[in-house]
Amino acid sequence: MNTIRSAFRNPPFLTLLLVALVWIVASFTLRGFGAYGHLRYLLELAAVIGIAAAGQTLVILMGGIDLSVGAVITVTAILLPLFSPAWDPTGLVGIAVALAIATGIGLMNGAGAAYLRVPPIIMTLAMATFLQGLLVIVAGGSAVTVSNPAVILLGQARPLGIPAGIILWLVVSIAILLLVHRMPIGARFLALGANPLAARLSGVSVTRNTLMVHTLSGFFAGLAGILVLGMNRQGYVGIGDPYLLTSIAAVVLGGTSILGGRGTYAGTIPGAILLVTTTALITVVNASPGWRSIMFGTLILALLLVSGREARR
Amino acid sequence: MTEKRPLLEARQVFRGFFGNPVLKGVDIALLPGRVHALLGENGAGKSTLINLLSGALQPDGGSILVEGKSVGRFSPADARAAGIAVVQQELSLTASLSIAENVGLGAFPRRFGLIDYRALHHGVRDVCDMVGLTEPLDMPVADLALGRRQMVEVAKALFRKPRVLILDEPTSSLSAHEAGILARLIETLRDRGTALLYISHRLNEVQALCSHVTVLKDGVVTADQSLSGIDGEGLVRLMVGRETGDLFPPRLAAAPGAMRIRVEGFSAGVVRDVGFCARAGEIVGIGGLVGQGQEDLLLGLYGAIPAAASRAEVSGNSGLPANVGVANAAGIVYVPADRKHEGLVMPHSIASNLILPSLGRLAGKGLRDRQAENGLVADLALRLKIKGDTDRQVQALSGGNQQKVALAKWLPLDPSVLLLNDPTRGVDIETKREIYLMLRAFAAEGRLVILASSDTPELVHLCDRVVVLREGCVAAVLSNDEITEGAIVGAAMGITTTTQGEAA
Amino acid sequence: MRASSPTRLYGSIQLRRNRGLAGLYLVVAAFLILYAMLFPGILSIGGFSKFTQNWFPLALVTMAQALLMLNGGITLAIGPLVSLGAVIAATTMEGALGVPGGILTVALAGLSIGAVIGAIVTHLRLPAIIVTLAGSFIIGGVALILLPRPGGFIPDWLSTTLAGHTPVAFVLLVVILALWKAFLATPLGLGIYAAGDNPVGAFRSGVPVERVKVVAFALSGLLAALTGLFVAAQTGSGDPVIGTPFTLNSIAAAVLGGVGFLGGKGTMRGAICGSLLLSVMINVMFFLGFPPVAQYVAQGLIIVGAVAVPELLAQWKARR
Amino acid sequence: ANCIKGDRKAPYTVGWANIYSVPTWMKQTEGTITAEVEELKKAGLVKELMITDAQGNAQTQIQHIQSMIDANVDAIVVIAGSSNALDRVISDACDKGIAIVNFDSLVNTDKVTAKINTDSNEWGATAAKWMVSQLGGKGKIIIMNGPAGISVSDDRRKGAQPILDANPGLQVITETNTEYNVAPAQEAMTSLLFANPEIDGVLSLGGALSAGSVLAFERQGRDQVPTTGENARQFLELWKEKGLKSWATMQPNWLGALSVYTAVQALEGKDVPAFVKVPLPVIDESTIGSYLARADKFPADGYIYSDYDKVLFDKLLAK
Ligand SMILES: Nc1ncnc2c1ncn2[C@@H]1O[C@H](COP(=O)(O)OP(=O)(O)OP(=O)(O)O)[C@@H](O)[C@H]1O
Ligand SMILES: Nc1ncnc2c1ncn2[C@@H]1O[C@H](COP(=O)(O)OP(=O)(O)OP(=O)(O)O)[C@@H](O)[C@H]1O
Ligand SMILES: [Mg+2]
Ligand SMILES: [Mg+2]
Repeated sequence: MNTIRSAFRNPPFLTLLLVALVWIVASFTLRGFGAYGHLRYLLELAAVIGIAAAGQTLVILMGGIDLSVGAVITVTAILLPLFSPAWDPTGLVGIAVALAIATGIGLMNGAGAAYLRVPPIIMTLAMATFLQGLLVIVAGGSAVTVSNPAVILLGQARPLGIPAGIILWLVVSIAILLLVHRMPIGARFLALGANPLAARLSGVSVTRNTLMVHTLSGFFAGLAGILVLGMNRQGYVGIGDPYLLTSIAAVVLGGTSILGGRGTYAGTIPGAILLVTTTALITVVNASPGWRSIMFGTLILALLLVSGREARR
Repeated sequence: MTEKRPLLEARQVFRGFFGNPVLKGVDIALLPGRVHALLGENGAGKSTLINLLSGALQPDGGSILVEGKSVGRFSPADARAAGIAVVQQELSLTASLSIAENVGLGAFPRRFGLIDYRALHHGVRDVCDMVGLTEPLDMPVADLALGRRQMVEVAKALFRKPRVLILDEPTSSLSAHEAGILARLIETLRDRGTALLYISHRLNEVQALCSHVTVLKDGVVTADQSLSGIDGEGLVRLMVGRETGDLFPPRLAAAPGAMRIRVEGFSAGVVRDVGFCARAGEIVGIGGLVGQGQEDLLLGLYGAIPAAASRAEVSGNSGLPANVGVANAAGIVYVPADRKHEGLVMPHSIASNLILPSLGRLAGKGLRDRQAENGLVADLALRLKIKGDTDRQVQALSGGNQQKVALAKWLPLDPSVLLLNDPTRGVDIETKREIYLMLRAFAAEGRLVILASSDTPELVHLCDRVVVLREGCVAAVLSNDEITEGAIVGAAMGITTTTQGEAA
Repeated sequence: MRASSPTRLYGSIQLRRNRGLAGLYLVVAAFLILYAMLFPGILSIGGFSKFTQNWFPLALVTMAQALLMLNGGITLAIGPLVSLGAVIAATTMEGALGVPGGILTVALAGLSIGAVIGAIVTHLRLPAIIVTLAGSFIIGGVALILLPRPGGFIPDWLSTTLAGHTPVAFVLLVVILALWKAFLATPLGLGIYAAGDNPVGAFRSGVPVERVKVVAFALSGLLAALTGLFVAAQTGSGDPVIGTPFTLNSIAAAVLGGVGFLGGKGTMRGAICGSLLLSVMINVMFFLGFPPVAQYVAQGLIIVGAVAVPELLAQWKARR
Repeated sequence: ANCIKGDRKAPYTVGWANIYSVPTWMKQTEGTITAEVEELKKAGLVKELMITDAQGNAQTQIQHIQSMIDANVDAIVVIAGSSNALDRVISDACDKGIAIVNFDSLVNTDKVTAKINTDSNEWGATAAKWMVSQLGGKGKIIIMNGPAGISVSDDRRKGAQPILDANPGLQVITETNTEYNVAPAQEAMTSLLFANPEIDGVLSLGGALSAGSVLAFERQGRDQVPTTGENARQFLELWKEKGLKSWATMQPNWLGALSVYTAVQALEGKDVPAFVKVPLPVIDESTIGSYLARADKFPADGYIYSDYDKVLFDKLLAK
């Protein structure tokens, strides 16, 4: 009895329950929704949000917020083809370079936040602005198509019928869950998020962990960028934009406190699925754009009521 | 004395949190012109009771009566209207607002709907004079040291011209001087017919000020009686419910070991050009009025704020630790005074707080070792008598138990130097005794304990040496027989000139 | 430096609030001077009017955002609220209601939407950021239904009055700031700070914390909707998506002005300065002839710099 | 011509008030503008090009145009961030005798030197007609629109409506609104594919939308259906690769070059038409080859626009 009650107080579990509920109801009422292929597709879409939100979860847990996620995704998707040399038949070099760039951007965010003491929200916002400038130079400059085999494989392959993107998300999820719950660094992030001063006086290095968390966020945004590039076979300016707010929304819908210090990636996972599901539901409803927007907002609010209560502070 | 009608009463009040009963049918009656003491160990429910009396919480059962009339739903604003004011244990100030605005908050004088700053100024000036707050009234509270903020809190209560004044551990962060001002204030108010409720873990204050006592234990009243004819020991007996030994453990012959700290020309924060040294096995006290650089001295030695020294040798390394990580690695640990903001991660569990400093040490191959961690937590809880489930949030613990957690988390590091900043602030007498015993044991094990304290008797009875700071400089270094309350307070206030400067 | 005379208390408290803003003031002043050197026309009535008109909407939404951030909240619904305000203005003024009716409708819509969002956040204890995100979709949807494509009607005289060659917008800003000061001098207004900084303490001191929060959201909604009204007047019509960029810009300006996220930290004057910096920066970069790439890079640098430089200076001072 | 007052002399300063320079279409358009300016510089007609980027914010664009007025440029070329937000500042500029040429996304006011655009209504109507003829006037179609609340997307949709009304056999199952981008279009279309087992045609009113739709069909293993579209390189390549039945038109990027050219012509005292209607170039089975042959010169996520030269410009302005 007690375990059941505590499960219902557990935001990740609640969010998961909600996803299941929405899927079951929608499958019975909407044609085509419950098809295996459709649900699999929803998961594939959720994978991009989920991976982008992996870094976002860490940053939010540590009390910050990363507004450069969208820009990093775009930059990775745009730059990857440029850095995929023809002599590399696997395409891994291009991926490595693109990930290195994304990670580097994250590191720079971290350096700004740690050394210049710029609040993460401002640092990452400024970074997003820089990257826009970079895109003005890069975009439309040269004729490049994605011929990187590894990226195409990631976007299109379905080993055992499971899209590669979902597998990648699974791997990322395990890594992040391990990091948050089974590694010392996860506990340090949480402590810093809840009370940076007390954590610092307990020997937790603010500098090192700030650098780390933003670097990770950059890395995962880059990974999401590669996946989204593979899925669309073409990068374009603006490809990452939708993932900024959705990555934050997925985190919060998963019950993680936007103020930091409390939450888990286990909630972000169903949070991401919930978001794509809602979008898909709204797409198939035949209504005017205004009404669709209203329905989307109302649904988010309703879902939030169930899953995202802020605990009394 | 004629029989007076109680101004404020609680009758058979019940209150619990998340199903745990804290108060189980408590009665208390506050009479005008009487200072009423409310005693009980940490977590007995004292603060909860006053929250009920002041409308900050609603009772689950029972009733609150003002002048004999039962009030229904009672909000803090209603309580103010009824003349009830509280000096909270947890400060209720807004850091970015000025002293004047903080004092007036919730009770502003108005003119045409606007705050009447002129009237506010007069009113606040008066109460600030009463409590000896000489800071400019436009100063943001953020700029004040903890003790001064506490005085603002008192001024804030006085500003409401209360007929009932409730003080929840008002002296826990006050210096002796400020505590004296407060004591005289309480007497004045009592003589004017105010009903006062006084909560403190410092029993000498209770004895000096109060004439009646209510003792809470496990949510029920175990004593409600006059204090006349009861001496200090009787008071302790009343509170603890049994015979107790001395508060302070007996002093052993000091056997100082190797040099652990030697600094010269040390500056950090407001501390300027200080020199002193301390050896293993010693308890070295840092005394002085509140805010004379005690904290900066400890933080500087801990690598937490920028510090410089012309010569420094700390824990076997030459030079000051560059940051907290280096300090910890050298076996130096720090327990802050403000446990809520600096000592503990309040929303996290007791267990996570306890293992935070040892996370890295316990992890094997990069992954945390849950078993080892659980073992460690259980062991620490046992050793420090931290009761209950360690998965609870640490903010649900009472002050004393929080303090134990803040101290206990360092033990797995086997520290060689403990920097303690007012470790017994707001801690009940039993826990205090436990902490004192621990400090003695630390010293006996060959560790160095540096103890900054605002509680002068603590310095007198525990320390082998006391460094008294005044305006960031060493005003006196007292050792052995020189350590008396008079000498410490005198040096702190710059009155007497004891053996000056010369580092022992 | 004791505030000895009672009449001075208010003044000296206000003076103290400038602390920590000196750096920002300097940066803003430097930019303004640079701008005046590049374009002396700013010193004429016409130039000044146009410049302040273009700054005005950002200043207003920044106030709307800062108001909530000071109270420990945040809103992502600013942009759609601006759009909705513009749309309501452009659809009502033509009808029987006329201009006064239109203005009233916009104000009421802003106030009530803000209050509803505030009530949801406060009483249901939901995180403001995501409630306002959901709210932004709903409000944006309503704007699209009311006016599916740019259009509507704003009487010419209104446009000319508010956004002609006279500094009416600046005067309005001064009036709004004065009203804000007056509001801050009420117990409820100060309650915004208190409830943002230390909600439990404020509650125990008798501040009606929940009411304060709802009022903060309502006022923020009002300001955003009025911004929409102004934008509609400035552009002579309504546009259902015109407000979108204001959401992020309002946050950027407020944070640039030193307003923190956790509530109680910062000042409205700082936030206004932040918005002024963002606005004047655009003009200065134009007159310096920056190409778009440099515009982006410079913008990023100025935003980081305005926050980092004072911080670094303070650190450097502390080490001395 | 409109707005022009006699006292401006060559070489001129031209302001290009861009609404958002980051999207590839804009980048390419800017490319045609700078190329044209280079030409005009050689001819001694232009001395400087000032470029601003409002980052998608109509309010900022107003501020930029105001600054251009303050800086007293001779001509302003502008894509409006909102179809009427700029009206007042633009008429201010016109009053100052600045040549204002507005293209692509148009303003409401007529106080401009020239407006240059293709006809969005015609865009939608022609696309719908093609769809009717492809499907023989009978079948189930999905309409893909650009973002809601934007005039261009609204106009294209409006243009299609009369044709749809005239052909009741063509049943519109559902519509979508997404950004003019591949990923959101693909996402939306995929959901619709699951919900609708029978789809006979996709009336896509934007280039990237079509590419997204084709990709969605492909990834779900559905047979491709007749799809309308634009000259987005990715779509044209998919068209060839998948052997689609398609039709495409375009909003030529050289509208930018034409606008600069028009402004300078007007400043030089030529009388330019107040509205230059650029005919929609059509890409079909017969012409797609010639477009793809030039694909290498265009960015992968860009648009392959038709050729242009001074002769074409003069012809357009002569009308
Ligand atoms: N919250 C704070 N308040 C005051 N000073 C601070 C604060 N945080 C950091 N500092 C200052 O910044 C310096 C570096 O702090 P930080 O917490 O980054 O150290 P660290 O991460 O432990 O050290 P390192 O990066 O060398 O491992 C400290 O020495 C201190 O002076
Ligand atoms: N908001 C709360 N939520 C949960 N438990 C609480 C809360 N407030 C108090 N408690 C619990 O109620 C009990 C009584 O707390 P209270 O603060 O009244 O003790 P106290 O007698 O004032 O102790 P101290 O001397 O340490 O101040 C404690 O066990 C505490 O854990
Ligand atoms: Mg450091
Ligand atoms: Mg208490």
